[in-house]
Amino acid sequence: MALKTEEMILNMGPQHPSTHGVLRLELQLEGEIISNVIPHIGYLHRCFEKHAEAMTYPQVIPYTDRMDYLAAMYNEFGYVLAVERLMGIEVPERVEYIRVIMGELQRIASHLVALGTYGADIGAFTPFLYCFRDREKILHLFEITCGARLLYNYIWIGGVSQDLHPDFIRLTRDFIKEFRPNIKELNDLLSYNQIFIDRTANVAALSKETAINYGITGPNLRASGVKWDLRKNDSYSIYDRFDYEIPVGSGERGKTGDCWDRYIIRVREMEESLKIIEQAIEQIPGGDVTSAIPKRVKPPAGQIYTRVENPRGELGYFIISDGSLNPYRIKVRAPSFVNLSVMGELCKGWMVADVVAILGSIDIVLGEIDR
Amino acid sequence: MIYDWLTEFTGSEIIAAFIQGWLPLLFFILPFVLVAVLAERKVSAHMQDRLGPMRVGYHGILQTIADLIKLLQKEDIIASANDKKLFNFAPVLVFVGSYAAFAAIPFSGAFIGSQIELGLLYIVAVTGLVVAGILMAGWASNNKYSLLGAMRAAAQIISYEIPTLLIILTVIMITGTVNLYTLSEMQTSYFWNWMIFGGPEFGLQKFLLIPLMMMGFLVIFISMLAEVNRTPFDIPEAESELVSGFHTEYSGMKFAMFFLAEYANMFAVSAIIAVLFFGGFQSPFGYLGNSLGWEWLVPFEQFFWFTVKGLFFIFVQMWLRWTLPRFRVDQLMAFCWKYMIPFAFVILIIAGLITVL
Amino acid sequence: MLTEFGKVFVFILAAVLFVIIALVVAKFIRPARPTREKLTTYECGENPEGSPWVKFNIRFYVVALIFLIFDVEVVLLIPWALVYKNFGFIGYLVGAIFLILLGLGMAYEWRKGDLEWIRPKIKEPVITKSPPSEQDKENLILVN
Amino acid sequence: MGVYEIIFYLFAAVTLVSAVFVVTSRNIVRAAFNLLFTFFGVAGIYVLLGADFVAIVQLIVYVGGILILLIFGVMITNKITEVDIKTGTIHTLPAAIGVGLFTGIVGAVVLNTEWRVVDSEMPESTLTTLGTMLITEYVLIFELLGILLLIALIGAASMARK
Amino acid sequence: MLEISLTHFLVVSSILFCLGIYGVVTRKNAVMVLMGIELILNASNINFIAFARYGNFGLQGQIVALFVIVLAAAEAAIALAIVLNVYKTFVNINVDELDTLRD
Amino acid sequence: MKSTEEIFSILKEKFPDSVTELLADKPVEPFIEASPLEIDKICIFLIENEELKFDSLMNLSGVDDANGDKEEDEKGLETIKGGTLSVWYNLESIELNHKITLKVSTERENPEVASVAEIWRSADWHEREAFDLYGIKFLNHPDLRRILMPYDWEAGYPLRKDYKNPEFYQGMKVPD
Amino acid sequence: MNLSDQQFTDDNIIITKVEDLFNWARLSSLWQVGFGLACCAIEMMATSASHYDFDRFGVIPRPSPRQSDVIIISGTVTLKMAIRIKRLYEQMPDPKYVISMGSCSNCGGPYWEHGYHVLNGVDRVIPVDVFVPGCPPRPEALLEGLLKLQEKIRNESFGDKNV
Amino acid sequence: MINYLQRFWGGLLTILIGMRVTFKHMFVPAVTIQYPTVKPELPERERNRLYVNMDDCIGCDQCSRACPVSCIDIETVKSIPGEDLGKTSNGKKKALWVIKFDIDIAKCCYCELCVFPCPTDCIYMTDVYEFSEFERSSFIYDFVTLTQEEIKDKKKNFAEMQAKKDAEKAAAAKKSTAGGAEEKAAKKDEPEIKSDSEKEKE
Ligand code: SF4
Ligand code: SF4
Ligand code: SF4
Repeated sequence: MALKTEEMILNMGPQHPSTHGVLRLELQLEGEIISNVIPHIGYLHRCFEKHAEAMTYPQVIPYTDRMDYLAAMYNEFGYVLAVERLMGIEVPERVEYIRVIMGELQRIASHLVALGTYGADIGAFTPFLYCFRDREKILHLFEITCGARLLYNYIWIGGVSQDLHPDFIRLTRDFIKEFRPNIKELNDLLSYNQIFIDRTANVAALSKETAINYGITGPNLRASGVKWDLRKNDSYSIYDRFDYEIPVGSGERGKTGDCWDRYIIRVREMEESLKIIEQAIEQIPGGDVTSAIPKRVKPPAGQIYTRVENPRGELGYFIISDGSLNPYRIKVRAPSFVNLSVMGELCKGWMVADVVAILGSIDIVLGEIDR
Repeated sequence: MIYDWLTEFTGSEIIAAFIQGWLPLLFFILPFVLVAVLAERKVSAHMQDRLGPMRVGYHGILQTIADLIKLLQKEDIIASANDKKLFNFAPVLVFVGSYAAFAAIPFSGAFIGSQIELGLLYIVAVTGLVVAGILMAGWASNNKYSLLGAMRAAAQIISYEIPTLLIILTVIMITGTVNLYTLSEMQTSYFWNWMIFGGPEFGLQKFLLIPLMMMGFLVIFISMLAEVNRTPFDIPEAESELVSGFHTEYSGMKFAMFFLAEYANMFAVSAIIAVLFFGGFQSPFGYLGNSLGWEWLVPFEQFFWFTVKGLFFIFVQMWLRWTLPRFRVDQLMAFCWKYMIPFAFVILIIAGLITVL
Repeated sequence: MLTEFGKVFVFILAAVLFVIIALVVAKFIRPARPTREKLTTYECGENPEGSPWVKFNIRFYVVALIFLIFDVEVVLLIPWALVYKNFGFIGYLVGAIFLILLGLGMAYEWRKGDLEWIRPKIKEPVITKSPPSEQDKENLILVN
Repeated sequence: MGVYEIIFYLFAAVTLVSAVFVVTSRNIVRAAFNLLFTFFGVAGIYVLLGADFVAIVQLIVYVGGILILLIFGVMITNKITEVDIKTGTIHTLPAAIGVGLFTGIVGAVVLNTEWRVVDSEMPESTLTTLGTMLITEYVLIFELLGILLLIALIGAASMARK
Repeated sequence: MLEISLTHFLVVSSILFCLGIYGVVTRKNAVMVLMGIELILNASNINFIAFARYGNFGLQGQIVALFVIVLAAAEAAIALAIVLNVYKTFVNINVDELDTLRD
Repeated sequence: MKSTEEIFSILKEKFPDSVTELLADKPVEPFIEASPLEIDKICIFLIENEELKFDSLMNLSGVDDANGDKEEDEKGLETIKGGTLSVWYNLESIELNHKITLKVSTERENPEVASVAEIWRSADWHEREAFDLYGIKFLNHPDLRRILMPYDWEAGYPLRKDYKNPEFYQGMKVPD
Repeated sequence: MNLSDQQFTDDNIIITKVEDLFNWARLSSLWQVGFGLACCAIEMMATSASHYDFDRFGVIPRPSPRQSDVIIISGTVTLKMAIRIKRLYEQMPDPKYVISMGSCSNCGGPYWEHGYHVLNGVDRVIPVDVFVPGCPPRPEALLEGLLKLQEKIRNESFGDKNV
Repeated sequence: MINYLQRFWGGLLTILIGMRVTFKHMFVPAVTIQYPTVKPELPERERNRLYVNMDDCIGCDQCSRACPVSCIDIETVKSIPGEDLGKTSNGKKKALWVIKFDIDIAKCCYCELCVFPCPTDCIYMTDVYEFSEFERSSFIYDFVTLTQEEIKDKKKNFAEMQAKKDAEKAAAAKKSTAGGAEEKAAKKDEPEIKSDSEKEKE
């Protein structure tokens, strides 16, 4: 037999109800205690970077969608920002606003999935469905705008593909109105449930230093008590025009940076995003959205690293252009890719059940990890 | 008594007993499970703003039947690494263990499988079979998830058996009987005679007992939940960790057996709770039959009330399941040893004191 | 005359029969097409790695130990529970002492932490910033 | 040959056959699960002897408790690397012979003794009588058992701990 | 010998008893030895109850059997605890290899 | 808050020989060239120096410069001889909030770069990826295995410009 | 020999009735392997969520393939994953069905051209019953695919590959 | 001791709150769309199966060049001078016979990139999403309206024209034969082509 030692190796995934896709975790157990976790990734390696080298700049956008398919809008956002900076394009006001609105809606949608699946991992299935119910409304907003539910190819270099749908503003207002109470409901049902807190609070607390050294970003970093959000600290687009809070983990229910913090940060971020959207749809100016779209996208030779605060953290595009129509090299700094790498450290000394909780709280998207 | 009637009818006790043995199986358990599974799906669906099965028959009433027939046709896989004998035997053991409990459950004044004197203890005893069966299944599957799940299930069931036993002991002390039939007979006529309201005989004692009984009910209900592995105690089948616990490797009809056993268990525990605290088959307020003078009606009413009570507790179980997250295994154990057992203990001591004063 | 236990026995027989019939019927209907792959143990689509033997948490075992003792005590109390009333307070005392002993054991276990789940200390990940020494390339060759 | 006899022989058979498996089977876990049937059969025999409470206790304690404990013991102390755990047996043959002889002797004695059989009728409800006896004549043993169990509990737990 | 008499029970119990002894002496594995002991105890219990039933001892036989069961439980608990202990120290529990226990 | 020029000057006088040049003339972003085998020492300095404190590595990406001499075989697939592969580091100081970009180049035939995985854990997987896709060996890396491609992938490093796909992988047709 | 593996040449009325019953049972309780691959998996989740509610068709996700009837390949099948998928499929008990959801599992989808690590179509490793187009397919599209599969099952008869 | 009990009751309380929420939802009407019976009407910008209106297609190949997946496969032959292929709806002059216009809808990723560059807006996305198939091959959609004979014919014409490009006067003879060919083809053909060929006879 392969294993005569006292350790047991337990496979989680690639097919596993709660590995959020095709991640494979190799757990080394002693009793039910984890002595080591080895993530095996690449089951969804779709060769994005190779494709990017074979495409023209606009054609890459559909592929960026497919990396983090839960936050497609934001991937496009980041990519087009990079290319625009490379080419020095100024986009119209309206476009900026549209992008921000879309981005924040996407953030809410993505967090909803994260929270829902997290609930399902912990064993509460109902919140999962409530979250998806609310998410459907956001998807509808996207759908009326660009016709797709999940992968939009909406934000283009220098603009957006089409202007907002006439009803968009009204529907968004309605959505915000009916979504606020649902957040409270979610809290009643899940966030403050004693069992849920027992399961998540104090579990796998991630210290500031470790987080930074591992390059953790986004909600996970903030949960560890670092007030670091690119929308404020390295502001891009027009985020500096809105006022909103950056929720930071404070260890209300346990240690700072434990699973519960990571969870609740997302809940609060949704509220903040709602604020941003509200302000944006108040201020949004008129104007043409496709005027700045260049006929031929042909940036000068050079390299650039541009990053945005995607729902999962810092999404960076490192683009090298050789002055031709195709990018010479695109390297994506995927937040989940980096966040997942801390998994091994976090899980040590916890139990199988906790692995699920920890993984869910890190909130990964495999499409983005494997690209 | 159906039994006597059957005896005259068939002329032989054995045959009568056999028929009686099959009665609850065919005319209660199977239909009940079919309904309960559907109900579970419907209840969960409506709690989640869904509809649940809709297309198989009117509002999906035939869904579970379809499931059953489908399971009949599913290939039955015995992985080459399995211990075939035990693997095949485990479902039998589990089902028998959970079904045998029904022998002592008084469905109504007229129908009770066997008025065995030690009914309560007997039911506790046969659950031991289930534990053994689960361990067997888990071990025979030769699969990590199954084995872990089985160990968890066994540990969980046995530890929660203690509070259950203690509370049962309390009830025994107060009522002075272990016979489920007499137990239900005692709490007759009106609902304030139910144990939850301090039992039949009046006086100071009754009112002292009420809070204890409430507490006791809470404890035993939680423990029973744990014994049938329902959320929040469904760690053995925690599908987000151990794929589906000790029946991961089972397919087709054998899996169906586990399924049947689970739901049979659900009803069994609900029935026990109903008998212990809610007057078993007694109606909360007099009988139509008596008031109308139709004696024959009474047993049916009793049966009706019994089923209603059972179903109510099953509904509560479902309700909990679709509301709550799941404990972690160590928290589960801690909960048992640090909350349930001490509580049961205190209840037991105080109740004894009250009864002798 | 069939005793009550006789009926119980019959019940159990009925259950066994039912299961067997069900399984046999299924056997006549269901297909049987085993293949080598199909008969491998399921492990999330991976090849089963290592043995299914689990070095179980010793907790399970201790739980079972404690349970056994408690079980016996409760069982032993049942006859007492039925009749102690007839002996008034004395009768109660007999059982109460017994129970107190039980409680003592329980309290002892609690104090000793036998009811806790063993959990090794969670070590915070440590970050070394020591300059990596120049190292030979052999193991790098192994890597590729 | 009435029902009573049939059932008796049935239980006896179950008990003995499974017992044989227990002591001969080379696979510990199988042995443990066979023990289940032995206990069950013995419980049946108790019932036939009209000791219903003891039978129930047998089920609760042996099947529900000791058996589980044994299985846990097996699972913890054996590396289940393949489905059947082989367990070595020592000097089987002499043991077999010796035990066989012993069985013969005991059997002969049992069969040839003239047992003075008085068919004492069982009291109506064994349980209450047992309870009464526990509280009256056996009260001391009762409490002693309590202490013994307490010691066993503490001892076992502390031993498992270190 | 259709009529079930005391003898039948005694025969059964004696066979069970001997099987127990056989198990005890032949098994290497401590847990298996324990199983043998359980068999023996069961056999003795059958005797107690049988005698109580056929001799006029009222219920004393049963109560003794009850005590025996209790003792058996205690014994099993302790024994298995020891087994576990031994296992932890020697990582095998074959009784014939545990001479090291002495020194 | 320091500009790349200042940082460069600091580095230059600390590591006169291993930090080669600062390219600010290229459009968009200036970056600093360093020598591949010294990069770990430079990084230690960068993270520990009080006024730099580059506590986080945002990104690390390998690049195939494809600047060797190419030769077409029949079927028009080209193989590249000579030239360099390079690795880019994007560093940032969350505390002082400034960034730089480092670049190291190593020759294509035997690409070796000193690993920084011990300094920033985030580099660990990035380096594994660079190794997986470009075959850049990071000296002294904790475990340098393939990360995205299967562990038993024989057919070389996919993101190199002259990568040729194998015909089959475990009996499955590989698209080309 | 068992019913499902038998070939019935003469169309005996009882046999056909039984067939219909069994087909009905199979098609109306298709349990699905709880298993998602990529973007399409999200749409699959959306399909089982409240708005579209797979449960209406009797489809519930089972964590273990041993108890499931249909596997929905929802997303890009990479070479690394293909092996696992094959094993999973093998471990399902007959009768079993496969729905290929989305361009990727149909033929490699957007990645068919330069994807050096993408399997062009899952039907190269396991037999697919229904192809659902779309990238990702709308939940309705998936449901429609399911209905098509049900149609297919309805017309099966004993002795077929699947029954 | 106090917070021991507090924890218990606190837990119980939160559980009850949760139960209240779920219980309320039992009486909230379900949001489910009962798909096969009820079909939601999709927004007008819906992006699903592509459709090409061949009357307007001028075979400029823009779309297939824009497609990142290159799932559009277009082949065209030049029409010989004098052949009138009619105009597109927005008044563009057609100059090419589109003899092959396949879209492998199985590969398409519905990104809509092919729609915008089209000069005549003849390729667009419809809201048809129900077209799952049992066979993969049936996902290749062929939009060409010409028949095989015609395609061969056009090829031939074009080849001949190439061959005799230098000899200008020969072209007239070719044209008449081409007209004849058109006539032959026209017998079994869609109306618009027929109208083309008829126009030619005058
Ligand atoms: S078909 Fe499209 S949506 Fe589905 S997995 Fe492939 S790329 Fe993602
Ligand atoms: S929609 Fe996108 S993928 Fe589909 S044909 Fe048009 S361009 Fe190509
Ligand atoms: S772009 Fe429009 S006109 Fe040009 S070939 Fe495509 S469909 Fe035809």
